[in-house]
Amino acid sequence: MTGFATPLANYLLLAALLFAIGLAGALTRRNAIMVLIGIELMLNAANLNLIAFWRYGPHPEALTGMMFAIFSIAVAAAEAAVGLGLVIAIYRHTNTTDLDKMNRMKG
Amino acid sequence: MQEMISFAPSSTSSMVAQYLWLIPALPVAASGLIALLKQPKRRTAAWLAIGSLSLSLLLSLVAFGHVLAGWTGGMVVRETVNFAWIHFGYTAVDLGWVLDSLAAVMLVMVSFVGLLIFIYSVGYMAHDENFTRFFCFMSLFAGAMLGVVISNSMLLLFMCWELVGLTSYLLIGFWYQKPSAAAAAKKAFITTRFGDIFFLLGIVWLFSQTGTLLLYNHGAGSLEGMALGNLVAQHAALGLSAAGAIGLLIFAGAAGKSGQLPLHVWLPDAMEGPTPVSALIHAATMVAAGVFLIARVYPLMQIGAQPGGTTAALTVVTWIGAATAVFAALIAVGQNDIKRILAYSTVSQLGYMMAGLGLGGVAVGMFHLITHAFFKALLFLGAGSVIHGCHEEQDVRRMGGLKADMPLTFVTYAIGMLALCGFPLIFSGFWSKDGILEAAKHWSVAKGPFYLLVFGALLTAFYMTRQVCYVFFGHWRGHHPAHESPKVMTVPLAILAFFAIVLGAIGTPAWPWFHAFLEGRAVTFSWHGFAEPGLLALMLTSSLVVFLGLVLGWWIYGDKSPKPEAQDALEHAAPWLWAGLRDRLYIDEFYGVTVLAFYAWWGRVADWLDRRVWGGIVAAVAWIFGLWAQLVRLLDIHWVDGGFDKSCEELSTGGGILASVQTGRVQNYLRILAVAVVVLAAILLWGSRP
Amino acid sequence: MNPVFYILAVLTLAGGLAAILLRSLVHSVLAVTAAFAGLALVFLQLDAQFAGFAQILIYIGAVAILIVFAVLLTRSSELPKSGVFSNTWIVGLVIAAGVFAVLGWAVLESMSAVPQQAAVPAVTVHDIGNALMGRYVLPLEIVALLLTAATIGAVIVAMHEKEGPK
Amino acid sequence: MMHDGSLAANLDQIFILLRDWVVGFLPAVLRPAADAVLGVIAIICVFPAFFAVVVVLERKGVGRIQNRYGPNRVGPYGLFQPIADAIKALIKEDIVPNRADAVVHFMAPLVLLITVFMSFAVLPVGRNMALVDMDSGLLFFIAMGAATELSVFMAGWSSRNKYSLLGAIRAVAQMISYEVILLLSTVTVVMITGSLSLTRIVEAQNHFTWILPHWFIFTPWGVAAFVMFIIAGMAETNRSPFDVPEGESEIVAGYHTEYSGFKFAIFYIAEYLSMISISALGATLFLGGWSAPLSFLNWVPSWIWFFAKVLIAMFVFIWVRGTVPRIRQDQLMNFAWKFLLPIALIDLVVTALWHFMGEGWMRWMVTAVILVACWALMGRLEMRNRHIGPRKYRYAE
Repeated sequence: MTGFATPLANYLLLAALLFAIGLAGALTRRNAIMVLIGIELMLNAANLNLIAFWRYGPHPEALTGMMFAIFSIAVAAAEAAVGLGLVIAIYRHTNTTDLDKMNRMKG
Repeated sequence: MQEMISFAPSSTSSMVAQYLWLIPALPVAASGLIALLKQPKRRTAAWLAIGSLSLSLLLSLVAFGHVLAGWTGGMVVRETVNFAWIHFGYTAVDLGWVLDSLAAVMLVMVSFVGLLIFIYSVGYMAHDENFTRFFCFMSLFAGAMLGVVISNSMLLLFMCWELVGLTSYLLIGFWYQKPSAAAAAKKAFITTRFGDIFFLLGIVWLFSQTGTLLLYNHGAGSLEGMALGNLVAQHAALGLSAAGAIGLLIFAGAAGKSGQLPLHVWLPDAMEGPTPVSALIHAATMVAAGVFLIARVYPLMQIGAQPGGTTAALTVVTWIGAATAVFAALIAVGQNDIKRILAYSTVSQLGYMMAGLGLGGVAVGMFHLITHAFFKALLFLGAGSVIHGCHEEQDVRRMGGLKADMPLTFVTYAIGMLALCGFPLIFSGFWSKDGILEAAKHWSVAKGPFYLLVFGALLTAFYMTRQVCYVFFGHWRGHHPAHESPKVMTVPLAILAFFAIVLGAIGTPAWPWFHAFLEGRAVTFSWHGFAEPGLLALMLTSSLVVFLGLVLGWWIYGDKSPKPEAQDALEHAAPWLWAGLRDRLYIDEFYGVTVLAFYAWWGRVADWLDRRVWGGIVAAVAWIFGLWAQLVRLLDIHWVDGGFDKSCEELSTGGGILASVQTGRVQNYLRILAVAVVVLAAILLWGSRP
Repeated sequence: MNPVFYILAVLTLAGGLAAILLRSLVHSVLAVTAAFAGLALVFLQLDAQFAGFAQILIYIGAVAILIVFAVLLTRSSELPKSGVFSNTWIVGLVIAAGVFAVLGWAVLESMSAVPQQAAVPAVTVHDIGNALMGRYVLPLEIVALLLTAATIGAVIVAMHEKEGPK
Repeated sequence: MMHDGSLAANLDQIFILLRDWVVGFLPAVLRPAADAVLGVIAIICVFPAFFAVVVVLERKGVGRIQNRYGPNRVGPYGLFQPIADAIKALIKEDIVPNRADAVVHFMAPLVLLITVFMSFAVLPVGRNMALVDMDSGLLFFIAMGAATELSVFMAGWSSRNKYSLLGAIRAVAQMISYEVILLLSTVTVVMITGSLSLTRIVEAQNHFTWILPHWFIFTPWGVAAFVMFIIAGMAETNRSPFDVPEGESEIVAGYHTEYSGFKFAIFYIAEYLSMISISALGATLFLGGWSAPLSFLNWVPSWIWFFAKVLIAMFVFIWVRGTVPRIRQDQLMNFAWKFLLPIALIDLVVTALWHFMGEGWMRWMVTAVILVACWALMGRLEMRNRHIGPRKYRYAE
């Protein structure tokens, strides 16, 4: 599956766009779950960056970027589990997942 | 204990000496364990105490055998294990233990008698709810006593000495709910402390002179050549050498423990404790500790004496001993409490021992100590058995005719009594007392003690006869009929009785095995031992004295059981004398009007000082500070608080302003985060532009 | 120029956009799954097989399912009356645009600095395994611990007071 | 066995030769693409055909087990039954419930079918006959398996039907639970061979002592792993006794209740294909893939062995389906998490032991003893707590 010569910049731009999309999703949607989805997207964008830099970096055999990506995937899974758990717990107490309604912590 | 062993430096000392510390350590450990037990765990407690003490007895026998083997090998065994406990500066506080003939004999005696009494008290204390506590104290006492016996360092000896005193206090006041018991305990404690002060002074002096606390340390100890030489060379007050003075100080301590005149007052009261305690502590072992102490430091007393002559210290010891012997015997005649009679006889016998030490050296005194330990323990246990059988009745006038009800007790008691009186040839008491009398007879300084001691012997025989007549002859004058005691009590009696007889055999003039053993001489059996000039005559006189006492006692009290309320026979004859005897020659009263009165007066003075002088000063200081505090309070309220409140308000308002940023909406935070990232990244990039 | 990359990029971006634009939550989950898949393929195209398959396994096989369950448990699958976008959605959009602008600017700025070409790295799964068990063993253990803790935590957090975890 | 000119070798490599011959006509530029296309076509043709065979086998086999004839009308012995079924499915009406989510409802079976087909790509069907010999083929396979769950959910959710949704949720939960077991049981093999590549794994088993093969199933840990693998495989493919998601008695037909006609046929095919793929993987991992069972049978073409083994595995599936009754949902979950998972983990440890203990009968003893002991122990425990175990039926009183 080796591509003939896609410049690194393209991957970085793709990552940036994906990150922006994720951020937009996290910032604009009401539903808490959607925010989590947006965050997942952002994490994926970061992973893409890591992999891309690993691929084009001076020492790919050192596997640093790859490892970083793999670990971040694992961490993302954990994050999703806990986040969704929290969402469910919150839903149990206040029958909603609407973030605009969740402002108990207002100072 | 581990480091003790690792400290132990002397490669010469044998395995036995190395592990000698186990003998006291076992009972102490046992008492510690028992202290952790719950109250109802009686069997466990008893087994722990008895088991540990029997182990100690075993080890003691081993040690004794070791010394014996060395002696028969023809050399004087004295093995020490010493180690430095605390170092400070160039000096070190040394502790250590010694194994020699003296220690060995005492070890066996203490652990053996102690074991018998432990077994006895299983029966005697069977119905006491504080059974476990009792055995805890008892084993602690046994451990401490054994410690006293083996200790080779003045300090260790003093520690164990005080521990012994403490346990004695605890056990006398064992039935603390009885006010008399509590008082007796206090009395015993304070009186013995009084002696111990002098003892401590002696120790300090000795340490300052010799620079070592060890008694024997391969020639460097304070009881060995060089140190003694220095001590005797220098002169203390009134013509005493330093050695003698120190010896007397130590003797004061010994007198306190051994109830010598004038510190004997606590011992009769100590009979408030349970009878096994009286037997173990106040007849056999603890009171003997004083005698043992003198024997232990004998070189100190003896140094500087010409051959055949004596030293001032020893003279003092002798006179006090003799005086005590007669004095206590006199009082014993006038007592009606079975245990008090025995207590006073103990005091007088201790007097004998002291006199023996002063007159004839270690062996004589110690021999009487050992024999006395057995038969006096026997007598006390017998008394306990009697009391037990008579339902806690202690007044001899309310007993009588028990030889039918309690035959075993009677027989054993009679044996003990005869031994105490020194009934000729058969009983051990005869030989040991005879040794003392002989020594007194040959004493170069004065004949006084001899006559005193002979008179004491007469009295002894008399009051013992009186007691036995009251208790065992005549007819029953008590309330409930008496009953024989259980096996666990009578069996120890039998064993003790056996020893009360046979022990005499090892100290006869014909075969003075004991003396030889203590002094490390060879011993041979020869009838010529009796052939010494005057010996037979002396034996004859002393026997006659004893018979006289017995006959007199029987003639006066005989088989006629008088009414408890009736006057005593002697009271008829000489009321004034009787009153004196009954009231213990007014010693307590004397102390009351002198010592106690002085203390009370001093207490009042101190009280007045406290209230008026010191109290006044303290009150003044308190008042000043109170004033100051008021001042500060005003400052606080009007100044500091004001400022503080102000700042608090400011803070809260500021917090309110900041809080308005906290919308509580996740997305706001996210936005702010993102904006921050954007700005930072922008700054970074702008800065890094070429 | 390589068409594969562009196809994949379009797929991924479309997935992402659909995810945040679609009104039905389940649809957006499916869309984001598509984005994940596209990204996985991009990884493959970057010769990162292991990462790619791990991506598929974890994101499509686990995270997506997790989200779906969350959606069902919170009854978010039916559309809410009040719109799906928050009241101040425009602000969020602007900020996101700003972020993208800065990132893109950074990328274009550093275009000259970073290498645009590189040889295909000869890295096998074997090497990855060795690295995981060798240099990165401590991080691996830590991540394992983290996952365990996260699982337990999630169960406890989501657990209903009375009945067990769903 | 190198590719010399011998007849056996040619027979063994016949498909490769065929492909090369065909591709030979094309210009060099298109050859890689052509290779791929041909391979895909081959898979798409072969496995459905195999599926047809399996279906007949199953229906007749289950018939025998249940003591009836099974299909015997269409063609000799009813051999053409699957063709008839296919035609029927194609000409039936394709119903979409009107409140259903049409797009998702349509996409679900496609996604399922595609993922299942993709998983075949890495299976070494014969000596150097894997379509793509990936370095991490096993991981790819598992990933594809994971992807099917989503399609199941899509199917269940999109057809607005509580039975479908329930079935889907059950199915997904069950799949996730048993995927763990599946993964762990395969990891043992990876631990021993030190590679995720399926061809490499087969090569590792293609040795013989005397005439006996070195298949992993002939080792203690191998047996344990294989048994767990088969159980997990059945659960993954929702086969009886783990067919709770489509239990007719409770929820009409699970997540494909609302499917009919061709879409249903696709589900049907996909289920059987995933079954085949799982058993193919099992054969590859534990039964030595295409390697011969006895050394002197090496001349038989490798692909024949492969398909024979898959067929045997399939037969096991059918056999179990015919005999074992369906188990409850809670029993199913408990069985996965409280019994299989611990055993699987222990099996990992045991495999490590096997790896480090070195040659000799010793490691056989130790590993076997540990495994049996653990199995017995766990069994006792579970039975005592009655999480799994005999059900008590209360007859009508």
